[in-house]
Amino acid sequence: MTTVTKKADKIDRLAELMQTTEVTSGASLWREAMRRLRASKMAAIGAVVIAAFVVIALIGPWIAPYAPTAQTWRGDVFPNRGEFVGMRSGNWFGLDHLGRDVFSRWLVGARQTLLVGVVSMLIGLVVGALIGVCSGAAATLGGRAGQRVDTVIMRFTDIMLSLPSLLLAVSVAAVLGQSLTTVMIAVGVVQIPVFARLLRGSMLVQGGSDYVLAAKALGLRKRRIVLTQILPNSLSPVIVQATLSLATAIIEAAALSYLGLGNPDPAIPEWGVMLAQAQRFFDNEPMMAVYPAVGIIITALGFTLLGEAMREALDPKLRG
Amino acid sequence: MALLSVDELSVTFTAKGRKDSIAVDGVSFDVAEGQVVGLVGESGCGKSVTSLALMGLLPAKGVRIGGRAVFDGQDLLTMSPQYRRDIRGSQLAMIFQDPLSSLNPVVPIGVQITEILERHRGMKGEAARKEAAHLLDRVGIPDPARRLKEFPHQLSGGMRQRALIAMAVACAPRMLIADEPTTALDVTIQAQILELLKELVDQEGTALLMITHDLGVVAGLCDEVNVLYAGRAVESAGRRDLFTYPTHPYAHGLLGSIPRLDAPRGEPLRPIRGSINDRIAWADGCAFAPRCDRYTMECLTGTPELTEPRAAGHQVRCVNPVLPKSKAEVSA
Amino acid sequence: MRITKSRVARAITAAVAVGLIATGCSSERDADNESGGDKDTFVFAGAGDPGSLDPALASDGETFRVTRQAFEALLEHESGGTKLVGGLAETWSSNDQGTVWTFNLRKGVKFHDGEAFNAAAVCANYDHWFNWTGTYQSSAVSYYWQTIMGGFAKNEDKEAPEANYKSCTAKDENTAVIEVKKPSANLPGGFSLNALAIHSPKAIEAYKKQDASAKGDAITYPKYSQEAGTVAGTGPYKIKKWNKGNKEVTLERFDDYWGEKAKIKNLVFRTISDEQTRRQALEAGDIDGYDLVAPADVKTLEDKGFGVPTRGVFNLFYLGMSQSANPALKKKEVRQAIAQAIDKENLVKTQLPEGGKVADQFMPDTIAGYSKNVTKYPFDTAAAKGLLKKAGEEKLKIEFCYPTEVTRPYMPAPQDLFELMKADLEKAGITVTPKAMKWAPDYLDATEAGSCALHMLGWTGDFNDGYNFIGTWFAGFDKQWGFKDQKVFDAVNAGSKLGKAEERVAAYEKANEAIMAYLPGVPISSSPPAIAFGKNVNPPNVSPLTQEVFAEASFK
Amino acid sequence: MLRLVVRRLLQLIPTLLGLSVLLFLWLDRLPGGPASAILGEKATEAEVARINRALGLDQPVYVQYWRFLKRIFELDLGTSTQTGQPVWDEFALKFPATVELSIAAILIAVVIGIPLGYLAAKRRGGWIDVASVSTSLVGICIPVFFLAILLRSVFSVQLGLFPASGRLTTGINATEVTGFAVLDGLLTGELDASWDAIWHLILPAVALASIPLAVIVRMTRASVLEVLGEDYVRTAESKGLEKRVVRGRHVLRNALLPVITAIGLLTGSLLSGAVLTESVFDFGGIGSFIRTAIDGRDYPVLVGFILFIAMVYVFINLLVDIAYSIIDPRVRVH
Repeated sequence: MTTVTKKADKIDRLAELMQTTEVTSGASLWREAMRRLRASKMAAIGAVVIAAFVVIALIGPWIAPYAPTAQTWRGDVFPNRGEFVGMRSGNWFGLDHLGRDVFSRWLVGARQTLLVGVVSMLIGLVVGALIGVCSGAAATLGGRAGQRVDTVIMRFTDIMLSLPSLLLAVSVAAVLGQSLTTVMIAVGVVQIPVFARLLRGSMLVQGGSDYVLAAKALGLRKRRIVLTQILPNSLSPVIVQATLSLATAIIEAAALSYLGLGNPDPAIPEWGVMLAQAQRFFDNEPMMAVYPAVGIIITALGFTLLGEAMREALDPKLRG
Repeated sequence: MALLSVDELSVTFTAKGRKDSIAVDGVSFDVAEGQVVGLVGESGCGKSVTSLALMGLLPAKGVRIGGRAVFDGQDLLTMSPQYRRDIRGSQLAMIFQDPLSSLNPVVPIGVQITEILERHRGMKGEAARKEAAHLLDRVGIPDPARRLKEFPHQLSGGMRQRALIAMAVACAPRMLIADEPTTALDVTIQAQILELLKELVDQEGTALLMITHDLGVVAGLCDEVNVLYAGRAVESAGRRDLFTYPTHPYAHGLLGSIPRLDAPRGEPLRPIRGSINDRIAWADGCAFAPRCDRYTMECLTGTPELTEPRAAGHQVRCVNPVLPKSKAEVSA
Repeated sequence: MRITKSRVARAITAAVAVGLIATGCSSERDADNESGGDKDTFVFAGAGDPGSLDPALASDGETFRVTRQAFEALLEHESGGTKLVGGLAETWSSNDQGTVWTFNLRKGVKFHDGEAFNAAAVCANYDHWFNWTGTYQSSAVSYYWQTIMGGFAKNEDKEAPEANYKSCTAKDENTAVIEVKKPSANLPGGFSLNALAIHSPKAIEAYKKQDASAKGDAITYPKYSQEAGTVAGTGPYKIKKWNKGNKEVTLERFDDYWGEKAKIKNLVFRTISDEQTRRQALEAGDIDGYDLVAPADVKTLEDKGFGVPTRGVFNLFYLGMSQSANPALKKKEVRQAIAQAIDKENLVKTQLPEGGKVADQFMPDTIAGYSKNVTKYPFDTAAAKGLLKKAGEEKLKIEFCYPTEVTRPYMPAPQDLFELMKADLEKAGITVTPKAMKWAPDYLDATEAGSCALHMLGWTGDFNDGYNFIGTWFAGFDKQWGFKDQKVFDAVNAGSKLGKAEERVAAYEKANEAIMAYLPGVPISSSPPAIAFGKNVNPPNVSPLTQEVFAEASFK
Repeated sequence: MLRLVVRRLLQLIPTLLGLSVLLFLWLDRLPGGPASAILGEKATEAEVARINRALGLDQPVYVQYWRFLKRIFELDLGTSTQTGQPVWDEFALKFPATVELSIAAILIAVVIGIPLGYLAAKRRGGWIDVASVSTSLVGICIPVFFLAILLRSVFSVQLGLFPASGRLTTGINATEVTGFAVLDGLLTGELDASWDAIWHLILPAVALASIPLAVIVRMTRASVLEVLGEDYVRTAESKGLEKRVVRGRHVLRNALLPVITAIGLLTGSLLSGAVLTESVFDFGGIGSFIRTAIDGRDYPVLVGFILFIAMVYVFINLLVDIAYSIIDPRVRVH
């Protein structure tokens, strides 16, 4: 009886002691990544910025004091004499060259900007991913012919990449004529090769990995291998890229507007368009350009920060 | 008087947001001129960290080092970085585990050797090149002149390791630290490399600290052996003593877990159960206790002391060591 | 300021690259900068590259701005005005039908290449143009010849207009007679076009050896028109160098000029396409003047002490209506409603350059033929609503096209103008669907084809003849407007049949009244394109036709 | 080496063919034509029709394509419909400006970016790291044209330190040899001219450099971090080498490999940037030219340009590979 109790509390004591030393084995890559992500300041800042932006984008139109198109103070500004109205009570960001309330336009513009960013990113992502998957799959499982296909596709994505993205966008816009959708498509198209290459790349890596070989050895059907094995494991870099693309999309859109290819409809102000229009009066009324510019920069920064943080978190090499 | 005497060396990794993890927890041992000392233990027991600590190659940030390591009258752990740079490679050299990754892929072998000669022996140009060639020749690399111009990826595994050794001995150091020098190589090469090391030690009277998990290597090479477990020496003794009378249950287990020809047929191998991860902190008791089939309540009360239950100079850190039956009966 | 500038500049630059070069040039730099007084190079920035050095091949202002300094036509406009005066011809006359034009030429005029100017030279030019073949017959190349004189001796394209030019004869050394088949409203104004300026006969011979057409599938301008050397006129400056890389045409004073010699030795025309950049270049002292000043900058520049003389107005900005694109526009009430809905005053007051005027007919008031008693359609939103109700179009929904990425002399910032008008129309209860298009070709194609219900366009006159305005729109059925109204067409063409310019004036006034009675579209404003000059410049007389003669300019 | 070059050039041919087909399909979709672009307000349908006939644009695409191919084999890219000059001449005229600008930008980016990236990695988490990383992030996020406008109005208008436009002060005597203003000056000994050119280059180059700089800083940082963890660096340390040697020979030399590739891939983004900076500073390079070409439906120029870019791209990657094989022996052997 004594021996029993002895043995028992021996075990208990042992167990208890073993709790104290941490067991450092078997934390999965994802869990590790998430831990690192939560630790990183970059990610935190990025997330906050994005959150703020999204909130503004969502509620902006409702809290905007005036209609973005109302030329309420049309008589007060004289662009042809370089006379503007800066900050004043009621018009916190002043008036634009058509006597509209810049603050209201800025609030409403946030939503448009977000919209442009997200949609064009999605265009790039979806199309790019499709291409990427095709050639990735072809390369990993398609055998000789597959690799042919793959090289052809990649050659063209190469060329697309080599073309100045902006000119690509401009020429797309030239074909489609001016509209909001044009901007989205033009910007999206530029992203396509990026996603395609990326996804293909990581699929090739995965394709070479042991578990895929194993799956092949087990004689799984190719489609299943791609869908169930390779793809899920290739996604993380794509997610990172998507975040980063949101930033580039917003900037590219601004550039397009500067080149006069922005969304033409004045009813829906968009930061890029606002900036492009305001820069004409930069020396008379710089602030008019600064508000949208700052909006763009901060937002883009937010997405970039988060994206970079995610990349670092997922890439053990960059750990230190 | 020992050339290197390590005393209560401890290394703790401190990452913010995580618990400190103790890699080396008070290791002590001496190495005398011309002596070969082994640090043995399964991976994760802190032997490599010990070597890096001695070389001063641990990152400055996130690491806490305690204890002393006196090399030739100087404490390696506290000496000035510049002075350390001076003796590194010249008096105290190291051979690393994986020869491929340990050589710079984009720099010719020759340069990687001559740079040491330039640094420590003030040799230049042709002279340095000659010496380098001679070194390669000495470690048994054929056609050294050609090899000098080649890049690591152009050499075979064995040759790479030889090249590394050539670098280590380039300045005839007084002490060599070899960290698993053979694990990356296949058996026949292993033997050659070990042979080479032995020669060097014998010829130059160089002290050698041999870090390995391979008892075979130890048996073949070492005079003194320290068995490490979870960052502490659990048993240290002369080679012969250790192999004939392994006294700490862990050491006993280690030896028990390698097949022996002289064992009676049909007798099973006795592997140690569990892994190094199931352990408790030395502070609380014997870290090995969880895997030990001899442990008692006493094992769980504070760090066991080093004792010499069997013979002078044969130190064991265990409250109930493995002793020959006869004595056991006596004590009982 | 300049001194400090060059010193800091030196400091900065020295930091960036090899110091020894720095000293070498920065001293040079001081030389240009500080000695503004004896500066002998005048740099003027235009918005686009010239197309050729031969005005006969050109149809755009940027080209003429350059060639006008080197080439002169038989007739010219008075400096800073729109009145026709003698150019290379001291006096001129025509028969009553206006088919035979006699020019008494100026004596003692020399071409840049030393040739003497005489009647033979004049005819050499006109015959050369008349006998053009191949690509030269494309209207992209010989636009103005074709508008003024019709087609060629042998038209190669059946669609080319039939020739109106008959002959040119040198009655004597100094008398040239040019005959045309039918009277034309484009005469005598046409004789003043720089496109029909007189070149040295020697040069003409050289031209003939070269052809415009080239292999490949585009019009290649002949070599002579692309590099200085061959072309030779009689103007106060001669063209010295065309550096296409730096987008600069350099001209040099012509010392044997018959009239008053140019005051500044070298004249350089540079291309700076972006209007901000043009202004900043002037402010930074890169250039001594530039054209097409953004309205917003006029006051800013004046305040900083730059010279911004105001030109007389000679263009027209209008809101076009294509009745074919939206049948509602066939109703006069609707057209009138639109006309009254728009607050022209505000546009002129806030958007258009200083000196802009509200227009009440399709012709600026600087042109003979402008009528004081046309029907007026004052701004009145309420009235507009009423008219729409009357027409049963309260729910009028209409497409409004506007161009992007363009500024025209009459239309500084199209999108702004559009947004203001849109707001006005919406106040009157009209739903506007905006349609933005690239100026060229999308917008131009669309408006021409009459597929834009509402659109903004304008016109800058070539010379002082009413027909040059109203004739371009209302001489007959035109898809852009998409209406047939014989009354209007006849009224407009009445004038053009008359040989003598003076006689036409009355006819044009009638025409204007007829047009505004019908109201095919809404004339909005006439505004002068602003032009700016450096602080140390005595600018030339600015011209409503943007025909500045830089020989008049000088440094203070 | 030679084989590599030849192989690449051969690869180019099918690419270009495929590309040109796509191009023509694309051009076919482009609404409007050069005609009205040429004529402006003055265009009438009849005129437009006549010009299109003159340009052979009335024929079906495949005919045009065939003619195009034939010309290509004579290395003739046709004639610009905007300027009426051979496309080659136009390129010869405009490219130097852009190349000069891009090189300047890349230089700035490399000279500042690599050391900065290295420091950032060395002092990971230190203020240099934070500062350089965050500035480089901002560098990516600020719209190039806005940056350019800022620079211009601050440095040339407010402070009057730099010229606001162009490549050379007008009236400065500069003889043209290569078209590269800076180089010409040096060749002809007109040092003040090339000085003047540099002076004009600085602002646009800085504006254009913002993105490459950011990319290079972050690339360098990342790959230095990676290399610092490598065994061979530890080995080098264990040999007691001086810091200088360890840094140069063992860290940087390995760390720069990916950076070089990155620089190669920057060509595209550089040209995009060029379109914007050139139009802000009126630098008269290919970027702004191509933009007007698209607006003006200048087909020959567009086709020529895209083919040209494809070649440039291949060429640059060739350079990258060569550079690679010089630095990295592992590439050299196979």
